[in-house]
Amino acid sequence: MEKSEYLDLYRQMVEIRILEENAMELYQKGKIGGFLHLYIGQEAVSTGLISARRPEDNVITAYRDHGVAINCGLSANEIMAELLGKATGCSGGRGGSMHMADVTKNFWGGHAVVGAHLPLAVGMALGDQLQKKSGITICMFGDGATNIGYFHEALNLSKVWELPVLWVCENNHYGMGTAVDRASAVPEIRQKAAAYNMPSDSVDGMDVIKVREISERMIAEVRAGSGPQFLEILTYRFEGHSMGDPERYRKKDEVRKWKESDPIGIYHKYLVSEKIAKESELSKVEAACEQIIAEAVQFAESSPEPAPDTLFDNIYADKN
Amino acid sequence: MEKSEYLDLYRQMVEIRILEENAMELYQKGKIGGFLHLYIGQEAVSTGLISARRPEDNVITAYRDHGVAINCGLSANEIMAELLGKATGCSGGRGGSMHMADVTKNFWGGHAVVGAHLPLAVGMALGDQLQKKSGITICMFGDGATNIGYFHEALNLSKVWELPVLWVCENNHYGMGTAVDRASAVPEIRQKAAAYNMPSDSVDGMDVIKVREISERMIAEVRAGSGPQFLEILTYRFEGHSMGDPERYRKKDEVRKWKESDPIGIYHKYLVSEKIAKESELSKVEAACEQIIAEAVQFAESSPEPAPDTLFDNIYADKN
Amino acid sequence: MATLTMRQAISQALWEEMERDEKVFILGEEVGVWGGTYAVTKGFYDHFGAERVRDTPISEAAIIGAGIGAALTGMRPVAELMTINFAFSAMEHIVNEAPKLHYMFNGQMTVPMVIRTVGGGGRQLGATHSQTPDAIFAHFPGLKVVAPGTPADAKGLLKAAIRSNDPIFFIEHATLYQSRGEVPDGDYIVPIGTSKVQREGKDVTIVTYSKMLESSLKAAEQLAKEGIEVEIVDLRSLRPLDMGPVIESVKKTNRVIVAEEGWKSYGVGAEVSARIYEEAFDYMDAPIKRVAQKEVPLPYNADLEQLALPQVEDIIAAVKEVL
Amino acid sequence: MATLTMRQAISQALWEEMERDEKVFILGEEVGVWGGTYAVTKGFYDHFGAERVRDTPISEAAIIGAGIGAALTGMRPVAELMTINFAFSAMEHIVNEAPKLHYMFNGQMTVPMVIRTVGGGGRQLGATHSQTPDAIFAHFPGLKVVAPGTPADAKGLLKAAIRSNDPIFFIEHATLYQSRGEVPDGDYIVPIGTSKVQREGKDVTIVTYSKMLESSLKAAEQLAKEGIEVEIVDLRSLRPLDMGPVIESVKKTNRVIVAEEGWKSYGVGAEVSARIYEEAFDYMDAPIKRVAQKEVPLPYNADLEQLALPQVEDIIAAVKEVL
Ligand SMILES: Cc1ncc(C[n+]2csc(CCOP(=O)(O)OP(=O)(O)O)c2C)c(N)n1
Ligand SMILES: Cc1ncc(C[n+]2csc(CCOP(=O)(O)OP(=O)(O)O)c2C)c(N)n1
Ligand SMILES: [Mg+2]
Ligand SMILES: [Mg+2]
Repeated sequence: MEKSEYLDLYRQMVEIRILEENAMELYQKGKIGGFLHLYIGQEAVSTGLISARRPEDNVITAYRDHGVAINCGLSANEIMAELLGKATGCSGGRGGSMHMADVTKNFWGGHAVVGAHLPLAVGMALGDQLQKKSGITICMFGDGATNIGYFHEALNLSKVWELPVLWVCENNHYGMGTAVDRASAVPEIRQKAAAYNMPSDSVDGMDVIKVREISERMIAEVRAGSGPQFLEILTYRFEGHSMGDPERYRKKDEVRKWKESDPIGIYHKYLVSEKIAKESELSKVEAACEQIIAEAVQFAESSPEPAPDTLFDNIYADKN
Repeated sequence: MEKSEYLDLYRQMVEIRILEENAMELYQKGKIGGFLHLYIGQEAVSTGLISARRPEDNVITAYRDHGVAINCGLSANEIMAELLGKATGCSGGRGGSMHMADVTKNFWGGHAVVGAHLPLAVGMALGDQLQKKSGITICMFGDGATNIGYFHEALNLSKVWELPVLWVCENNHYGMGTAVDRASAVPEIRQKAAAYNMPSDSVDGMDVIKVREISERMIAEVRAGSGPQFLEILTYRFEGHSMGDPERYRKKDEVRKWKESDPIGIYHKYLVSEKIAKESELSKVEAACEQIIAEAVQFAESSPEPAPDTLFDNIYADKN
Repeated sequence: MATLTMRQAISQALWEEMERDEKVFILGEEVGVWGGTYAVTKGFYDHFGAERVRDTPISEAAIIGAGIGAALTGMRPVAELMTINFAFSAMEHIVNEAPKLHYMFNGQMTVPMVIRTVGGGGRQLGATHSQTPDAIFAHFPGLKVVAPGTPADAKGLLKAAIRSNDPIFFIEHATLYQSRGEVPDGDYIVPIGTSKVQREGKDVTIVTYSKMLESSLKAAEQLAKEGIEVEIVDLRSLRPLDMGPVIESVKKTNRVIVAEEGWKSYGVGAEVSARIYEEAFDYMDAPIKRVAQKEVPLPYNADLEQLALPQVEDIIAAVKEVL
Repeated sequence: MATLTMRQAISQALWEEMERDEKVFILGEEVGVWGGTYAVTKGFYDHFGAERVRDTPISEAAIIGAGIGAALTGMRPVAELMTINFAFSAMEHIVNEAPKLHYMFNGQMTVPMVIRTVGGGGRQLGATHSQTPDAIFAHFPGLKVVAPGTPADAKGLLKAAIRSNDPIFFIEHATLYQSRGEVPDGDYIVPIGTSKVQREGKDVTIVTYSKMLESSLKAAEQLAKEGIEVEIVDLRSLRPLDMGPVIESVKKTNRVIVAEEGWKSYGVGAEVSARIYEEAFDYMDAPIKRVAQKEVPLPYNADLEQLALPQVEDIIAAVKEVL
């Protein structure tokens, strides 16, 4: 990677972190409604993963999608505006936190029903293949999602049809308040891939470089025609499942320990110790991100609400 | 096994075969309606399996259920009457071919939606466990059923809760017209058990003794508290999927070859060559079965239709 | 114009659309090698190949979900659910994914997909396999629900559905596949969301669709012998629901029957009845009668099943009651 | 008699039934350690233990399916679906298994199960998470569908549901959990399938249930100031649907509004309206008005969402229109 790319990964992670911190505040002020699932702690996962994709590769994920949106190239402005439900949001204020997308960037959302987007990923990979497009489809989901039937049907079908899908499980050790081993018969999620005869691997999701490397390899293999593959990325969310989580299911101590492996801290240290960047350069990136997000909040707050007479727009695509 | 038990297994298999042949004929005459899925070729599977259960063990299966019903101790009379939709049928003529049951014998049906009964089996095992009953639950399903989400959710949950279930896949190589490897990412179905950390085994389903032996072992282990286990039984259906199957998906030759491994023929030879029974004894069993089924047809044909004024009975269990 | 069965008409529409537009493809259980459980896609696999006529595992959610995904990328999938009873196994994708994406993402995504499925009772398939729950799918904005009653409409509506940019739930009726009728050749299109007067009359209006159109036509013939002139309006689509021709007819006859095969409660007749009163209250000379399935899971026994299903005689009786 | 929130009333009913009958147990997502997503089962896990308060994986079909299975063996499961939107992921088991088994096997099997779930919009959860599709569940004979509107009814109906031998789909409303009311202590039972007059009046009848009962009561108070006396009939159960009190009220007022939160088309109002005309045609002085959700997937934006949801003002306006 070029130095600029290293720095850009850092920028993305920091931008996500600050975006999320601001979102939390805006939620507490009542400016964001609905459910809000933060990506704090998991920034290295999608940053490493998506930085390895080509623009023509589809990305689709669950409701914990703000970070993924940043990584796919959406602006903080349109993300923040979406969080505030404004007309300038990436989904015009209709989608909210859980439903961010920008189809022009091959970012297909943001889906709120656990596991239900996995069959969609199968179809997207199929559609591209039938149209002889070179993109692969990267489908992200949580550990909890691997217990629902959609997961099973989607993985099986992707293999039976040998489609170019990279299945990516973000194992953050909990589905809401349920620890992985209380919900899944196999604690190591990648073991499930064996039931679909699918190559699999796993990686430390707190280390963006490791995530990047393994993603590069697997994406290349899938693109080369390996059929679907399965990647488990081990990570942790530092905040509650969504806002208002009583967090009775885990010890403060456990959270504290994981926070010692802050993916941004780890990467920061790496960049400095490997002499890729100086402290001062990283500070500059951080300041720039603060600036971007401050402007995004400003942009979102001053953006107009969707006009009431647009309520019935886009229910159907047919004009008549 | 005592000699009488050996002979009884033979009786069950022959009784199923003759029952099915008669059902086929009655269907062609228009006396049986709906879908009719025959068990011809698969008799050794449920005969071996269910002969190893205790009366308190639950059995639940899919729509290919006539044989299972015989093995669970239902009379040919009430099965045949059910096929003809008569009031004397085991389900009072409401269920038909796909919905045979006798709860007093812990035979819980006969379920027509592929895979949908698997979650029920989880609950039955749980219910028995919570009530400190000693029975285990034996759940049978086809190879095709292992691709639907219900399979995944049920197997996972049964393992997470360590419930006493024996999962039994009757792999007859096709789900309707779809060969196993055209529908399943893994051709050997038992591989799927690995994704649930579940002990598994497989057995030749044309050999009733082998099926019996492996079933005895696995049922005993499940009863002893091993948690759920998975058994794949390899078999073949000699007739079409249901009546009116054009059978474009398999070669006549393939069918012919499999018919050389007729489970009744194999067992017949075994009994004679091992000197467990004489030809004449087996002939007597066969004649008795012919008799039983002839009487069953007679019984069914002469039984009354359900009274019209019973149409609204049993929609709800509450009296008000 | 040729006389075709409903099966042939549907098959023809599919075939012609696949010839016309290579983005159209089929996926579902037994659509390929088997030739379609109801033989609608017989010959398709050999002609169009395994790429475009795709047999699937028994995975209803994945069938519809994959259809949605392919549609998002620009394909025009025709996803087949072997029967409407298996739609429950793909419910999330039918009512909560396909119809919501276009709106929720502010028009960025479109789902030009047809879900073909087969409903109806009367074949002794038992309670889980005999349903006509069409109304519940029509409850969801974003989805279009179509259910033709004649071969010509089946062809014209299916073509319109395949060319539509919206997700369409297309309900065929198993016991109509053998019914015959004149079907226009070639590019015959029936716009989705248009009801049609299938028989003119002045005494009573029967509002109906799908299988019950056939029964209503039979009832009308018998009633005609007694001098009662029935007008029959075929809804053809349940969403969008075109009440125009219904209201027009009602204003003429002032008496209405709604005939449907599904259960009465919370069924199609409820909505149609409510709408008629909303739009033509002053024209009603007698309360609307709903002819529908009795509120019971359909039994296997043939006599009981027929007792539960709405019959031609039930329609006749209802007509006489409102006169 | 104590004043409780709806949440407390439901929690109390569950708690008391679990104390009373050890066959009652709970299963669902986050019902245990978390204490229930809506805190209804807070404290249950510690008190009743992991055996009877069972956290499950995210496997809606298995949750309901396992509930059915346990019920078959004699247990009385209360299976929780975190929201009604996830019922689509268990649709087969809710509408095609639980309600059919008793009939299909001729009474051999019974399914004494309660499915508790939470519906309703108004919390900016977006199109897939904000639905009130209650009507579609009420379409299926064999199932009972209950949706209380007051804390007392919530307690009494939930107790009745747990003691019933039939599968019951019990719909709570997320924005009613904080509503307060008098709740009888101890064994208070409200029979399932009984509508109730919640306010008496002589000018107009509002038929409603669940959240819209609250809105209707508010509308009635405002209307009372203008001298309009509204009678409110709360359905409480959608199946069985008790039309008795509705018809009685209609015969008195001769004017009717049906208010529901879900979409209008093929909704609860359609059935209620159709039934009223069937049973009291001659008493109707004006066409029935349905107040319901606009036919659009609910948007995230708060203003747009409220624009789509039926408001107190909509009820008031409708009442004035029928007068
Ligand atoms: C089908 C379905 N069931 C339940 C929910 C409620 N729910 C939302 S997120 C969640 C936990 C998901 O956990 P996981 O997949 O591990 O993702 P994470 O939140 O950890 O990123 C649950 C149960 C849902 N949205 N969809
Ligand atoms: C959910 C669902 N989808 C489709 C069907 C139609 N169907 C009935 S049997 C069958 C094949 C099942 O194959 P398998 O599980 O291998 O059982 P077998 O018939 O071979 O015994 C199909 C697709 C169904 N009953 N249920
Ligand atoms: Mg997780
Ligand atoms: Mg099979």
